[in-house]
Amino acid sequence: MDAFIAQVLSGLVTGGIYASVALALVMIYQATHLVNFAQGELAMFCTYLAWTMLDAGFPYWAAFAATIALAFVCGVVIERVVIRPIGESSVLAVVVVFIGLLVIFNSLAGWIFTYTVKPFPSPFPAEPLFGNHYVSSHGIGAIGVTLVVLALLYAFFRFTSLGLAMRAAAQNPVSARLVGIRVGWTRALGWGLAAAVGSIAGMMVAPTVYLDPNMMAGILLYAFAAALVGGIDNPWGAVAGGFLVGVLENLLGAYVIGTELKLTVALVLIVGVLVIRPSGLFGRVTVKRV
Amino acid sequence: MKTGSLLQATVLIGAIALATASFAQKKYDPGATDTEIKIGSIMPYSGPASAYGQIGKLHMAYFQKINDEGGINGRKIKLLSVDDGYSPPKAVEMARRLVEQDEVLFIFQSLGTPSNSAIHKYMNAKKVPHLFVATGATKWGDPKDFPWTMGWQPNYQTEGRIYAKDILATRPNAKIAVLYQNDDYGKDLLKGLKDGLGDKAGRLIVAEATYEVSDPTVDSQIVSLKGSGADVLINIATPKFAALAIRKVHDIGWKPVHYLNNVSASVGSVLVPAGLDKSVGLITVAYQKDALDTQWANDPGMKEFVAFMAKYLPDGKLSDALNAYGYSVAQTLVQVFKQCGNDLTRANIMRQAASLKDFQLPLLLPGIKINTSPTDFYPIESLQLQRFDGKQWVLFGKVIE
Amino acid sequence: MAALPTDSATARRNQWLGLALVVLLAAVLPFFLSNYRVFQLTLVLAYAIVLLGLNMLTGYNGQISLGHGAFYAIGAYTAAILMDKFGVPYWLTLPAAAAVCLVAGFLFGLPALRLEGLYLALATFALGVALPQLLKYKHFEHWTGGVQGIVIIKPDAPFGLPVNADQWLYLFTLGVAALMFILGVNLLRGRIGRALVAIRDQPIAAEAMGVDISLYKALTFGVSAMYTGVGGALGAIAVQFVAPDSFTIFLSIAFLVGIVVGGLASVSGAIYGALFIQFVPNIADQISKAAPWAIYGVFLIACMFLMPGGIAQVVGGAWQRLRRKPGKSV
Amino acid sequence: MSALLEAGQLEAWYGATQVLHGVSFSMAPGSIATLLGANGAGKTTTLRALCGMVRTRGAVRLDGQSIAAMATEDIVRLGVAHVPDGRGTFLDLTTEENLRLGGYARGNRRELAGDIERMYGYFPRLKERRAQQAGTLSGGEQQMLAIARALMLRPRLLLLDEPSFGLAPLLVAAIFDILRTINAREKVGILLVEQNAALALELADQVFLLETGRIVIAGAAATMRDNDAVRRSYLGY
Repeated sequence: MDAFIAQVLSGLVTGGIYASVALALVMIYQATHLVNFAQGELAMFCTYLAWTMLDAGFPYWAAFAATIALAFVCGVVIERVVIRPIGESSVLAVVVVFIGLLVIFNSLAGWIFTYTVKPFPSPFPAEPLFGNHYVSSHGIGAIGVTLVVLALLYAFFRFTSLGLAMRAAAQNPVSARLVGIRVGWTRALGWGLAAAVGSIAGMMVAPTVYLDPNMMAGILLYAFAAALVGGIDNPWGAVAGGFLVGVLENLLGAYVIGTELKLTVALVLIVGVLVIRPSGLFGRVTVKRV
Repeated sequence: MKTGSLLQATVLIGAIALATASFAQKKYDPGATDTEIKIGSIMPYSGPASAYGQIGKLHMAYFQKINDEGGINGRKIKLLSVDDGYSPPKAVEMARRLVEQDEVLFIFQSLGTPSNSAIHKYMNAKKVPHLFVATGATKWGDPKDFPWTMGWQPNYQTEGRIYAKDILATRPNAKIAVLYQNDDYGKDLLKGLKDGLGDKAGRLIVAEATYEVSDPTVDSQIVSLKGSGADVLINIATPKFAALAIRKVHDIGWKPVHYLNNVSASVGSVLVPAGLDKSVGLITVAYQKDALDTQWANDPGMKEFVAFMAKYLPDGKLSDALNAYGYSVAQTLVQVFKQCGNDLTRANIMRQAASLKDFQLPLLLPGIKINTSPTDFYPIESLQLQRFDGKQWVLFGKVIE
Repeated sequence: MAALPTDSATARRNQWLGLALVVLLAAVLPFFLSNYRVFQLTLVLAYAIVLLGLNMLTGYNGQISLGHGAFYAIGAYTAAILMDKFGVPYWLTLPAAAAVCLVAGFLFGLPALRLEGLYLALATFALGVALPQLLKYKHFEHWTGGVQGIVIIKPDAPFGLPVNADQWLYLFTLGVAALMFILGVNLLRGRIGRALVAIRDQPIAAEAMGVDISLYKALTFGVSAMYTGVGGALGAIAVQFVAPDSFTIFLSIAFLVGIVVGGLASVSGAIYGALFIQFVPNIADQISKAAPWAIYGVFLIACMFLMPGGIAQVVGGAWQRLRRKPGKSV
Repeated sequence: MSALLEAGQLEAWYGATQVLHGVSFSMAPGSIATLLGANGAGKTTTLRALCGMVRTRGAVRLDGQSIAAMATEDIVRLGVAHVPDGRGTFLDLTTEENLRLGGYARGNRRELAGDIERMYGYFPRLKERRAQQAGTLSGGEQQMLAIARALMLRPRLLLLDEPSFGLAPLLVAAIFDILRTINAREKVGILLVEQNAALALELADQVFLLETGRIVIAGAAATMRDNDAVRRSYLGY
């Protein structure tokens, strides 16, 4: 029983990691209706920026805030310089550009910061909360941060006109222009916000998995799966999906099929869920009238 | 030290004798001329294993140093190091390019078991030396079937057997849990361990768990292994995962006897990230000095290495154990060249590589020597156990052959 | 896009003549190149077959696959296991690989029917990630050789032909590629090709016109996988080695890059794309050892900037202009 | 006083194909004008060209200010609301969110709630459907929503592309009634593209007849109803 609880809790912690990256994917999807494969690498790169600042002696929260700001700018610049000129010519052309960005960020990080894993500090106490042996304080803190980001994102999309405009622009850019939305800017803004959310995820993930250029490679797949299982148009769903995938994967690996095939089986289950519920567990089913 | 220098002198004399003997007749195969020796190397500069590309960068820096000092017997070393992205098909393509198009004398330190497996047969069919491959798989020391292929580092199975021997000697009733990477390297080391435990393996090993390099953490595996009630943990993981495992073992309050494989014995890239306090008591085998280990701070060999790094590879980190590794391999190759003298044929390269006798290197642990023979294609076979005391590795026991 | 089908029979005959000329040129090439180059071109041909197959699915039918490396691996392993364990001659492994992949693709395509866009991308991505793990799973190890993979023997030229093994394999691959391309072109230019495009662009209208969308989509998946499997088998024979590490997700991504850079929904694009994925990484490596991927990434983005429609579109445009210059009426 | 809208030698292209070959007309403030023409004559393109949705050349003035080279969203922000063909509804958003978006460009939050209530006053059906996804509304409801969304801008000029398309005659009549009310009450100029010429002529003050990208006849609606050519081609009697 003790081991079972430990598996579930450690699954929740890894699930929190998937959830935080999934939120960045939801953000960019809401703003552009695309899934950015380079999102994880961008977050990784921003985390290196944070590491550089911390290494230079910045206080943690100053570096934290500065990284978010830098990530935002970085996202906006990428959209303006790289994505916009490709424009709406073809989704696959944009996907190829994403792949290009992915390898560029990965390679640059390795080149500049080397591939040696680096410890990344946590803002939370080193001692586990309440002396438990299951979860570190950072694990709990990171989940808390993810939930805060989730609440902010939800409020942003639900209650602000800008959030509404962003969703509208992603769904139907032509109509969005016709109600006066500057679609170019909502997209750039979406990129900026997604990068900012991603950088928070990066800074929360790095203390758990260590900072290295391949930090996000495995996580992105799970985050992608979590976002789709939960429903990519729904931040709550994405976070729930993250936790679900994290716990499911642990329990399958520990009790059902062993560790060798846990990724495979987890993915088969996820695809199975999508076949039965194509919009995800918590996604909105879109009704179309012809 | 006395015997050491005596041996070195003997080797030197031997080398000079060989050199003078062959001065009369210069013999070359493709890639070698009076002024240059052209060799090739295949490294994963891109792709999932690009961390190892550092070895290739070190080689280039080291041969630069050799060339700056006048080369070997007046010949400069030209290293063509190419990228295969850790992909076997690309490795085949690159090997063919190096051998057929660039006409290198041989291929040196191609990296990774899958890539080397892919070119193993080709190199031997072409009779081109496939020298000091950068992988610890056991199959590289098979002079009967593959006379043109030779490894360098202690192979994984040997390492596994040493852990087995130590466990049997110190804890005959151990309950062993194994964490290993689900690939050739993990399985090879595990096989060595099981072979070493012999018929007791089935009884002593109570739990096994694998991880994939795409896994974010190994938390779940460690929790499962702890749940098996094991009191010994064999940690067969690459640096990042080894560090994750060390930290998790400590954090969940598990206190097994923890054997850490040599691949991840680096203080800088594993124990520091894991936390030095959490690493106390780890046991590993070693053959090389660790650059961040304070006990070697005044060691002449280490100082030489540090000076080399500062001059030729200033952006390389001492904490990256791959640098020290690449340095020692490059030095071994230079020794082979010295022994070859002016007979730079492929056959002679293999002959000389297979006649390294008690050769010592500045970064190898005291007492560890390189020995090869026409029937022994494993250059380094001796290792020593060491335990981490919270600050540095402390050697214990004897050098194990 | 693909060269438009011309209406007159003469033009069509000229096209076939042109194609024959290209094949002929390609066939004499190995006698002027080093064996190493011949080997590289053999891989290009194998990739070209794969890209044509992927293009049917993604370019013509609009179903995105991020996991075609899996079918490539299945084809490669089918060939390797048949040759290594059962002593089947290499040329017989191709139909086997084709059949296995056709069935595998069709079966995967059935549930994937319910998935669109991103969801299909995830499902195929998952396939691409999971397959290498299945290959090394301990209960399949007996067949697949586990992590160590399988080494296979390079075939020699038959009937005492005066060509070496590399040249022969190239010529053999060229023959297979030509056959696959002819089949593919006929398929895509006919009723089936039109149906595929209709499903991509106007699914509802296509259904109303009586196109059985489900069947077509699943079949396209199967045929696409079949092409990929044949390419994989040829690639394995050329490389003489298969291992799980040969078929990582990067291979699948390279294929997708290949069809987009080469030109979506274009037959000739498959060849340009194959040349790109074979040679551009080597160029990147020559430029920088420190960060070859960064260079590769820059190449990718630059391609999409300069040729958002792919190389085939640019070449096609240039060709049209050249033909118009002499003032001949077409 | 200058015209509300003035187009001078307006040309437009889709890719390399020229669709408008010099369209010129002008509309008085607060008036209703209608563009008639056969399919493919360039009616929809004219509306698109007016608000910068296609590549154009020529002059467009709104209350004397040139808007020819402006981006669509900037033209909208000057008070030009456009209900495009296909209605341009945001299908995944709710009815109320669609309305909120209609007032987005005005940026005045305080007036927004009041305006939404005013729209519910014109179209009570929308109030019942306020929290429903717009994609689930019936065709007529979606058309009401599209018009209401456009009115949320408090426009000077409303461009309407076939508001009667696919709707039952009763519903069409109701919608046209509302358009007339809005025009009278809010002083909004309306430029209407309509298949149903009889209905359009009844509503409009001015008529422009478009043929292959050019205006061939322009005049007051009352006189047009008696024009033989118009009657034969568009009214069918």
